[in-house]
Order: sequence, then structure tokens, then C-alpha cells
Amino acid sequence: MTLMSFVYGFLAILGAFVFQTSLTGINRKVTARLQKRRGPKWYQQFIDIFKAFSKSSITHGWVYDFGAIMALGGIAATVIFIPVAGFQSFPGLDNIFVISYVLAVGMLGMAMSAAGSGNPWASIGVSRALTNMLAYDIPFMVIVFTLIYQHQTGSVSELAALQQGAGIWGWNAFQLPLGGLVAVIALFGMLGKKPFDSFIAPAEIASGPMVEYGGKQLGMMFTLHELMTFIEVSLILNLFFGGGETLWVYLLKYAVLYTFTNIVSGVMPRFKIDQAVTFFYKVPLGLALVQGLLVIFGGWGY
Amino acid sequence: MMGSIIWLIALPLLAAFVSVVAQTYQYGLLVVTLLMNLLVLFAAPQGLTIIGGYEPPFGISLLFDQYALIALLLIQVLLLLIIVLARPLAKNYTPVILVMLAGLNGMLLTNDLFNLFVMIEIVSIAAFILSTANGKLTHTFHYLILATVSGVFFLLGTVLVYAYTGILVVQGLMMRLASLPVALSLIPMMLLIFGMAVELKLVPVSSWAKNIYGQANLLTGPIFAAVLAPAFGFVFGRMMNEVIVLHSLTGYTLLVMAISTFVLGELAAYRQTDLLKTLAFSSIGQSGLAVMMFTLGAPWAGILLLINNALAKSILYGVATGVTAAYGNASMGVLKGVFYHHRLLGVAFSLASLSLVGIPLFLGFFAKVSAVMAIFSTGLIWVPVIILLTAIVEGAYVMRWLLQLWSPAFEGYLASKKELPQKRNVFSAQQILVVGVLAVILFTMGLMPQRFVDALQKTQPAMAQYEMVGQGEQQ
Amino acid sequence: MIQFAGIALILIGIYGLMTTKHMIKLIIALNVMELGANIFIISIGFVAHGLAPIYTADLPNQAFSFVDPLPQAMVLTAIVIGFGVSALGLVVAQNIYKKHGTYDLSEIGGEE
Amino acid sequence: MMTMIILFMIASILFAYVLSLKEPKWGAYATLIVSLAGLVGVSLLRGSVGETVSFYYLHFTVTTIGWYFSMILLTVYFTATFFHPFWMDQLIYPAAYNALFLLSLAGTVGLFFAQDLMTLFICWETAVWSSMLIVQQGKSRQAAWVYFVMSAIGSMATLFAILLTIFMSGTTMITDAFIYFMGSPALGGLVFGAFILSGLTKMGIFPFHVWLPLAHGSAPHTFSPVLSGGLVKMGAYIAYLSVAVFPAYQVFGDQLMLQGVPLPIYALMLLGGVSIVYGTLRAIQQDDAKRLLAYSSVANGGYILIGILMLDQMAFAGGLMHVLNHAVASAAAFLAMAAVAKRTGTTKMSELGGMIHRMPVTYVVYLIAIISMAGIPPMGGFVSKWLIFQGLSHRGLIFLATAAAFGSIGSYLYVFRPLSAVFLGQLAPKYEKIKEADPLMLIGMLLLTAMSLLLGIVPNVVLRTIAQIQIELGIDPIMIKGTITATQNGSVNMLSVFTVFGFGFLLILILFLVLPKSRRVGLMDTYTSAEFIHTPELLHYGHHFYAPFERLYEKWPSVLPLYQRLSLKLKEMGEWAETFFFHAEPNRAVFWMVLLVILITVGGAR
Repeated sequence: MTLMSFVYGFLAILGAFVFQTSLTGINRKVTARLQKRRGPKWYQQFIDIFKAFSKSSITHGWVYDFGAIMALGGIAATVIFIPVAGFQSFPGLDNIFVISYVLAVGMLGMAMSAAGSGNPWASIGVSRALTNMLAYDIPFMVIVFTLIYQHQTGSVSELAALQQGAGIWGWNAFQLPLGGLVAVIALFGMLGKKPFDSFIAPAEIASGPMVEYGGKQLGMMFTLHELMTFIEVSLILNLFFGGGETLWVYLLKYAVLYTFTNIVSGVMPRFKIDQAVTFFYKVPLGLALVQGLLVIFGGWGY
Repeated sequence: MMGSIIWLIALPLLAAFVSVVAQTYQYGLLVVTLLMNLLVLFAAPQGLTIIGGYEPPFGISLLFDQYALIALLLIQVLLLLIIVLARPLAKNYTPVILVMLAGLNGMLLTNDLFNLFVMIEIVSIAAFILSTANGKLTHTFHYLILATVSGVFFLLGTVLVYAYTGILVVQGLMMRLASLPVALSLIPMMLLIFGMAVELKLVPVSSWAKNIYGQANLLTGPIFAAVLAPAFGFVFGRMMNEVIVLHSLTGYTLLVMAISTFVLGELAAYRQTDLLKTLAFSSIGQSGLAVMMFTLGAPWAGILLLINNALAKSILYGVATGVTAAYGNASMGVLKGVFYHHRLLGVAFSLASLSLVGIPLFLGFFAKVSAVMAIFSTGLIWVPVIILLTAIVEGAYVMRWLLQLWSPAFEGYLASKKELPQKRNVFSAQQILVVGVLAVILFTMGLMPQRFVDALQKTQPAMAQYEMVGQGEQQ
Repeated sequence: MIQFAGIALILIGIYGLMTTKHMIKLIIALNVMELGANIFIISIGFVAHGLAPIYTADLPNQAFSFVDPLPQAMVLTAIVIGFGVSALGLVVAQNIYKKHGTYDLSEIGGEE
Repeated sequence: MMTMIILFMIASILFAYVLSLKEPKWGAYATLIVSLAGLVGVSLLRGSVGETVSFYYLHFTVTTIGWYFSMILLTVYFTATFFHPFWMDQLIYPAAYNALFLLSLAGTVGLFFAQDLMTLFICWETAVWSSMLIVQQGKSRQAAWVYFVMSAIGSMATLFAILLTIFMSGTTMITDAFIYFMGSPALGGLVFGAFILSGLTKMGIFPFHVWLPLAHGSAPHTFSPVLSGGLVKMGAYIAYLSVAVFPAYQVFGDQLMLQGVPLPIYALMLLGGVSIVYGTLRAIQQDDAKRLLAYSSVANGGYILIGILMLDQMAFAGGLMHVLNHAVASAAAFLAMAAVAKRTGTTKMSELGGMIHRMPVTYVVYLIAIISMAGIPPMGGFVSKWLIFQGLSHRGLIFLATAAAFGSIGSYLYVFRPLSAVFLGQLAPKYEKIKEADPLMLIGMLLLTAMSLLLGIVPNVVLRTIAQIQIELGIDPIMIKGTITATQNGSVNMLSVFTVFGFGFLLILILFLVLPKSRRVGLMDTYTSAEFIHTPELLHYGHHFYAPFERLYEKWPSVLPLYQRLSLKLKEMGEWAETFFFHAEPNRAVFWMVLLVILITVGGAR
């Protein structure tokens, strides 16, 4: 842990933000094309965020601000933990459980801030977001357990490195196809992409947890969303698609994976939240358990 | 002069006759007699006292050993405390109590089977009369019929024993009986067991106890539960030690009767909503447990259970009948929260009930542990399972009562002083002192269980030869 | 033979105890049972052509043919006890009659 | 030293009682001082492991594990006493409360230091009945009763096991007695199952959990933290004894093995898994904050049980550490709720809201507590859950891992519930005037908060003790290097995690401060889709927070009715017995007697 680590960490946050925000902008265009629109400029997302930062804002009390800081701080810290193409600012902190739980700090902060606003819509959104998390995380965790059992390591960078060198077929997504499928479905849940976006549901609960935000808090929430997307996509990328041997390969794979989810999401309807739970516990959890049992008792993947 | 154990029987009888004449001094006479009995107990040497110069097996003799000492001591002390506790009631029944005392002492001392029958009948008649104090004569009548029928059984058993062996001396009778063929000894043994079953409150002949115990007053409750019950228990223990040869048939019948008494008694107690009825069924159940111990050849465990039960029940009945009399009813709704007004009684009651259930730090726990350990050594692993399962039920209802009696609060709310029942006068200071003394005795015994258990284990008569159920026939 | 008479009486007494709820009849049945028991006891000590167990001058001639005295002593005691119990039972029954106006237990209603 | 502590405890019980009779508040302060003295005294025992002392028929010895557990219990008891002075007027028997509080404390400490099985049981039962009598001073007698009965089921099973062990092995020493069962799996299985039952009931493992929400939910507010943080952990100690001291893995060595775990132990672990899922689901449903926390104790009991039963390098350490983490977190959460209840008089979440604006410190205490309880870094709860996860995935126990994951994510849902409904959201006008909790209470709570935080940042302080326990048991100890905690399949450096987290937080804080300042508006000044609502209560989202999710399982059967039905059946059997055998008619009894006589005569004649 040296000073340079912190500098690298800061750069990682910045880089992730810039990359993911640009990608979001591009994907807004992609979505628009799917819907036969022209779509905004590719840097529109940057404009939105910086505009929000510059506007005057209101606050509903200290926990409203504190929650937002805690959320974005937690997520920013999580970005530092993510190994990108084998590179880590702080080596040895990339345990999968650490990442997924530090992520929860951000979630909790956001939920706290939203509920602290006193707006019931926000609370409803939070309740749906947490329920959604309970739905997608269980199948994902089962697959993660399976991976750790199979490779006897919980380090994300090691898991990524283990897949490299054997071409595409070395990827866990192909080694454990059921698991890979589950992970991709879970990614949709994580990202809040359709069909699992009911916690945002602009039509019925006024954009969910975000309803009460404006000004710099809204800007922070946008930033948070971008960073969170980066973490989640990176996690799936590292665990199931072999990470990246070099930064460029990594970013390319990342862009493909993200765009893929976006395109699929563009043609999907929306689950109600309880339908999402039922779906995740029926299909992906079942697949994950089958995959796990095959690996543990069937010796698949050795 | 005081050196002979026979005074234990003679003194109360004498006092009983005198008390009929000297009505004004009745109560004093009773107390003095009990105190003198205690003196006699400590002064008299242990051993066999032969009456009238006839050597056994021809004459009647009294056997005063460690076992008898414990039983007699327990009974004199408890009776003394109970008559002080229930002084106004005891005054009216002095001659009866004195005769009963003579009978009890005789019952525990006698070394002659027929004499034992006579003493049991004397005690029974005294108990019938005493039970009329409850004011429910139909229950007395019920008790009278059952006890007399079983008395006839006991008599027939005694006579058959005499017919087959030619002697009636209790000590060592088992040796003679064991040498008889099973076909001969089975019926007298069975008759003797059924002769005692009614007083021991064994299922299926314990129906009398429900109402006699369940509607007791301050005098009869403690006397029945804390004096008569242990006395008959001790007699049964003596019989199991010295007389009764168990065959597999009688043995298993007795064991099943004892176990079902314990289980069914506690289950019936579990459903009661009347404090006295609960205690009545609890007495039935506990008696079954003690009988089980004597049957399985663990007399010291049986003695411990009897002592624990006697002490605990004297407190429980004393407090319960006192509170019932003061508040008019023994139902759960009426007695809710009464201990708020009567803290000392409440503490004594709680102590006694914890000990009754067999919760650690109290005597009852050590009684229960020695019971279970003793049963393990017979190889019957399922019996402790039943005992401990039933102990859960027992604990459940005792605790339900404790909680209700202590807390005036409604369910779902914190207690407040508004809900308390109107305070009524239950006991005088003197009576509270007696309850306190009983509680202190019980508590102190629980503090030194090891010494106590050791002393009890020594009381097994050296010649006793236990017949284990399930260890085959003794021909 | 006489033993069977005793046993028969006991059984009759038990039959009465099981079937009637009339208090006086119950006490009578109890007495019948006790009577049977007493006869049975006497029969135990019975020795055919036995003498009263009193030592007399011509004892040596009749050695070993005493009637056993002990059962008789027992019976005496048992009769006394039986008498006491019956008397007590009758008093109780009469008091119940005074209170409830009937001797029949089923009409009083045992429970509460 | 040990003798002094014991004598001190006994004397202090009487002292506190007498003092409370005089003035309940003094007694309450006495409990504070006594438990502090106990804490200091026991902490000094660390060096004297192996010292034994006999006190009449009770025999005690100092062990590392006993020391560890006692310290946890004493910490919880100690912090709860900070609340006592403020609650004396709510109790009708304050003197009894204080005395029984210390008695249960003595019982639990005695349990952990017990050298022989009888002492173990005596201390166990003492703690149970004394705490039961405290619970009855709360809102519900029924709860205290259910608590006692469920405990009795466990205790009696354990007593059976203990007595059988003593009888079979001929020794009462805990360390020697169980060795007897090495060669006899059948008998060993019986003893193992019976012995651990009291631990299961106490921890609230699935079918025996029914007492826990009742008792924790309705105990006096000052005692719920002790119940959940302290007494439940006695069950963990029993679980420890029955797997580590009882040679369970050896006894069941020739049984069917599932991923290296013998079937009987695996079955118990599955029960732990069921508890996690069940406790989580039920906690999500609750409206009363204390009942919610009680169900979360059920779920966390499952983690502890699974961890301890694994008896390996990782999960075992995690289980033991989770005992501490959950004790600290749960006690803090209960205490925070107690502070709220003290000011508002209720713990129902739907009746509260916006407390953060009146009780900010209490809020922080609760926040830190739930972060730890949910296992989120950088609090203590994360480390122990992480170790359990690592252990489970190392062995490949996939179903247990699924349950653990469910409980972990599910805990976000239920711990957030009170946070949102009690502390956040709209402040009802009736609570406009309330004040922050008393400073003395805050001290007690903040002590626990600091502990949660410290345990998360430098977990190795505790893991060192646990490693020593593991060494004493002869299993691989958890690896500790500086601030790095390492296992066979992963390592974590909690100090770095905390630093990075702090770094991220700092960056964003700077960003936040640099950006234009926000204007403060009222809570009612919110976007409401053009509806005009002027009642804060109506704008508070507190009822059925997770309604869509709850609807999925609201019809699932509950366990309590089964026990109620059993109780009813017992009563019916009692009634049946009363009709048949205890009927007030002489004829029937004579009939039974004669019937038996005839049967025996006939039987004997054959």
C-alpha cells in the first residue's frame, strides 16, 4: 500500500467513469436505432451529469447527503478493488466476497439516502431494488461458490487468469455453460436492465429511488450508476469471460458484453417484482444448482 | 425412660385419650407430644425392639433403623410445622391427628406384617375423618370405600403370606418368599401391592386423590400431601426392600402402573386451571415416580424424591390453600398476581415449585438425577426418557402457575399496579414464619446434596436384596 | 371348601361395589367382602380335628394338631377395624343424606 | 482469582437485591458496576488457562474457549446495564430483576468455565430459569412460558445425554467423558443428538425457534439485548462442545460422508440452513422491530451452527467469530430499539418514523449494528460471514452455501426495514418533541458500536484467540499475518479494505463539498405526483415494506401452531386420563383394581 496505489486507484475510478459513461452514451444511440430514432449525441451522458452537478439543489437533512456520499464513496472504493486486465491498484483485495459486499455499502447508502428524503416513492423503489437484489444474487452466488470450489481460490484476478491461454473455450462461460447463462441473466438483474427494471419503473413509481434527487445529488447518483455498471459488468467479465490479457482486449470484451445486454434489454418487456423473484428462483437458481451439483458431485470441469 | 422407641406410638395414643378429656389443652398436648417424639427419636437407640418378650417370629417387634429414622424425623417435623401453620383448624381435629400420628409412627416402625395392616387401617380411618374437614363428604365416602377395599386386599395378602411361610416378620421375609414357587407367591404379592396402591395413589385407583387433595384446606392439604403421602411411600419402600418379591408379571404391572401414574398424573395436572387440582395431580404423579424408584430397586432415589416432594408440597399446599381461602377461589383468573402482595409466600412458593420440578440448585434436581442414574443401572434406558419427557410437562404447568401468580399484567402489556387484585390477609406473621422455615429447610438441603445423598445411600439396609424387573424370575 | 365360601363372598362383595351407587348398599357390599375375607382367614388356620391351642395336661397325646391361633387373632382385629370403618362410613352416608336428601351417589353428582 | 470471582458474583447478587429493595436505581447502578467488575475479572483470567477451582459440588476450570465466550457474554451484559437505571420504574419487581440479572450472568459465566458435566448443566439451567423470570416482567407471560418450555425440551434432552455419558464413562469431566463413545456410533449418535438439542433450542434453530421471537419481542427492553446477544450464545457453546469436545467426526467416521461431513452432522447443518432461510423470510414480514431482530437472531444462529459444526480452518473460525460479531451487533441493535422505545413507547415500525431527526446518535448506533449484522465491510460481521462462505465453498457444501447466500442478501432487506421505517422517512408530529437518548445509554451503545467497527478493521485481534482454540483442538488454525487474514482459498486485509473505503469516501466527500451547497427543505416538501398530502404519517412508507415479496410466501405454514396443537393434544390426553382413571366414582376404581387382579391371576396361572 503505497501512495502510488492511491493515485492508481483514483485513476481507475476516473477511467472507469469516463469509459463507462461514453459507452452509456453510445448505447443510448444503439437503443435509439433499435427504436428507429436518431438518439442523442454519444457524449450526452457527460452533459447530463455535469449539468446536474452545476445546478442548485435541495437537501432533506443530513442523512440524505450522507447516504449519497456513502453510496458513491463505497462504489468508488469498489471500483478500486476490481482487477482490470490483471491490474489492481491494491493487490490482494480482489476477493469476490469482498467486492460483492463492498458493493452493498453503496447500495445501502443509496437506499438510506433515498429513504431519508421522506418520499414514499423512493422507499417503494428501494424496497423493489432490494427485493430484486435478493432475486438475482442467489443464483449468482451459487455459481460463485461453484467456481471457488472448482478452482479453490476466491480471488477475482486469479479466477480470470485461470481462464486465459486456452482461447475462447477456456472461458468459464463455455466450461460451465449453465453457470455462464445464469451469470448473464443475473447481470441483467444487477444492471437493472429489462426485464428486471421494475425498481426504476418511471411510469408507476416515478423513477424509483431516484425520484427525489436533483442537482448535485442527482449527478452523484448518475455517476454512481455508471460506476456500478462498470463493477458489475467487470465482475461477470472476469469470472466468466476470461477477463482480458491486455487492457484493450478487456475493454473490447467489456463493450461487447455491455452492448449485448443493452440490445437484449431494448426488446424486452418488464417483470413485476414478484415475477422477477419467482423467475430467478425457478430458472436461474435451478440451473445454478444443477451446474453446482454437476461440478461438485459429477466432477465436471476438472 | 425415654430411651425406647415404643414411646413414638404410645405417647400419641396416650395423648389422644387425654385430649378427649382435657379439651382446653388439646392443641398444646399435640405440640408437646410432637416435641417429645422428636426427643425420643434422638434418644432412642437403633435396633430391634421386642415387645412383650416374645422373640420374633412369634411376637410383634419394632425395627428402628436409619431408614425409619429419616422417615420418622421427616414426619414429626413436617407435622409439627403443619399444625402450627394450620393452628385454628388443627384445634378441632387434635385427637384424630394424634391417633393418626400414632398410626404413622407404628406403620413406619413395625416389623410385623399384620401389625402393619392394623396401623395402615388406623391411619386410614384417621385420614377419612380428617378429610371430612374439606366439607365434601361424598369425596370422603369415595376415599373410604376405595381404601377399605384395598385394605381387605392387603389383609388377604398378609394372610396368604402367613399361610405359605408361617411367619409375619417383615425383616427378611423376602428371603422366605423368594424360595416359594412362583405360582404360590404371585397372588399374595399382587394382593399386597394392590393393598397399598390406593394409598400410594397409583393409577387406576387414584381417583380419590383428585378431590381429596383438590379441595383441601390449610390443614388437610399439607397433611395429606406432605405427611401421609411420604409416610405411605416410605412404607412401600420398606415393603419393596424386605417383603415383596417381584416376578416379571407383577413387576412389570407395578412398573407400568407407576409410570402411567406419573405420566397421566402430570398430563392431567397440565390441563388444570385450578391451583389445588393442579397440585393434586402433581402429587399423584410424584407418587408414581417414587414408587417407580422403589420398584426398580433404587430406594435412596425414592427417598430423595419423597423428601423433596414432602417438603415442597407442604409449602405449596400451605401457600395455595391459604391464598385460596383468602381470595375465595383457586382458579387462575382470581389468583393472578397475588404474590405481589405476599412476596415472602411467593418466594417460598417459587422455591418449592422449582424444587418440585427438579431444577438445579434445588433438592429436586438431585433427586431427579439420582433417579435417572439409578434407572440407567437397571438397563432400562427408555424409562429415563419417559421421566424426562414428563418432567417437561411438569415444568410447563408449574411455570405457568408461577408466572400467573407473580404477574398481574394482562397478556401483551407491561404490568402496572392498577391491575393488582385487592389485597387480602392471608397469613399471620407466625404462619409466614412457618412457611419460611419450611422453605429454608428445603433450600438448605439443596445446597448440600452430596452429603445428603451419601447419607441416604448408607440407609439401604445391608441385607436388602433387590429384585430387578426384567432380570428374570426368582424361583 | 370353606375357603371357597370365603372367596365367593369376596366376589359377591366386589360385584356389589362395582354395580351399585347407593351408599348404604356400598357399605353392605363392603361388609360382605370383609366377611368373606374373614372366613377365608379363619380357613387358613383351620386344622381338621384340631384342638384349641391351649397347653393342657394331655398335650403330649395331641401334639401337632392345634388349630393355628394367629389367624383367629387376626380376624378379631380385622372385624374390629371393619366395624370401625363401617360405622364411619354410615355416619358419612347419613350426613350426605342430610345434606343432599339422597343416598344415591349418582344423584349427587360427584364432579363439583 | 477464579474463587474470588465466584464469591464476588454470589455476594453481588444478594447485594444488588438488598440495595434494590431500598432504592431500585441504586440496584441498577450496582448491576453496572458488578458486571464491569466481572468483565475485568474474567479478562484477567486469560493468562491462567488450566487453573481449576472447586466450589462445593461445582467444579470450574479456565479454558481459552470458555474465556472467549465469557468475555462476549460479559460485554453484552455490561453494556445492557447502562440502560437499567432508566427502566426500573417500568418493572413491578425491580429488585428481583436486578438480582436475577446477575444470577443469570453468573450462570452463563459458570457454564463456560464448567469443568464437569453436572456443573455445566446446573449453570445452564440456572441461567435459563433466572432469565425466564426476567422475561415475564416484560409484555407477555405466554412468551416467558414458551421460552421455558422450549428450553426445557432441550435441557431435558441434554440432561439425558449427560447422565447417560456419566453412567457409561464413569467420569463427569467434560474433556474425558465423551471419549467413551469413540467406538460406539449408535450410542454416540444418541448422546450427540440429545446433547446438542439444548444448544439447538437455545440458538433458535429451525423447529425450536418458536420461543425466540416471542421472548425477545416481549422481554423487558433492557433484557432483549442480553437474550439475543448473550443467552442465545450459550447454545453456540453447547454446539461447540458437542462437535469439538464430543469427538463427533470420529464417532461418525464410518457413516455416509457428504463432502467430508458425516451425515448426522450434515443433517444438523441443514437445519442450520433452514433456520437461515426461515429466519430471514419471517424477519422480512415483521412489523415489530424487536421481533424482526429476534428472527434475525434465528438466521444468525444458523450461521453460527453451520460454522461451528464444520470444525475446520475457516468456517469454524468464522462461526466462533460470528458469535462475537452477532452478539455485539444484535445487542447494539436491540439497545437502539430500547432507546427508541424509551422515548416513544413503542417498537412497532408502522407507528414510528423520522427518528433520525431527533435521535441521530441512536441512529448511527443502529446503522453500524445492522451493517455488521448484514455482513457488509468494514464491520465485524463481514469477516465472520466471509470465513463461513470461504469454508462452505472450500468443501463444496452447495445447499448450505445457497442458504447462507440467501440469508446474507435477505438480511439487507430486513435490517433496512427498521432503518427506513423507524429512523428515516417522515417524522410524525407526535414525536416532534422527543429528545436524544440519555448520555448514559449512549455510552453503552457507543461502546458496542466501537467494538463492531474495530472487529471489522482489525479482526485479527479476535482471530488470534480463535486460532489458539483451533490449535488446542488440533485443527489447522486460521492464518494471521499482520492485518492479513488468510485461509486456504483466499485472504483479505481488512485494514486495507477500510483504508480504500475511507479513500473512496474522502474523494466523494471532497467532490460533494466542492459542488454548490444545497438548500435545506422540509421533509414534507417532496415530489408527490401532484397529490397534496399534509399528514406526515400518510407520507411515511412503513406498512408491508416488501409487500410484493411477502405475498409470495404469506400463506406458508408457521411452526408455532404445531406446538400449540401438541399442547392441546397433551391436554386432551390429560382429560382422557381424568375421565378414565381419575373419575370421582368409587365403582370405576374398584372395577379397574379387580380387572387387574383378575388379569394378573390369570396371567400367573398360565
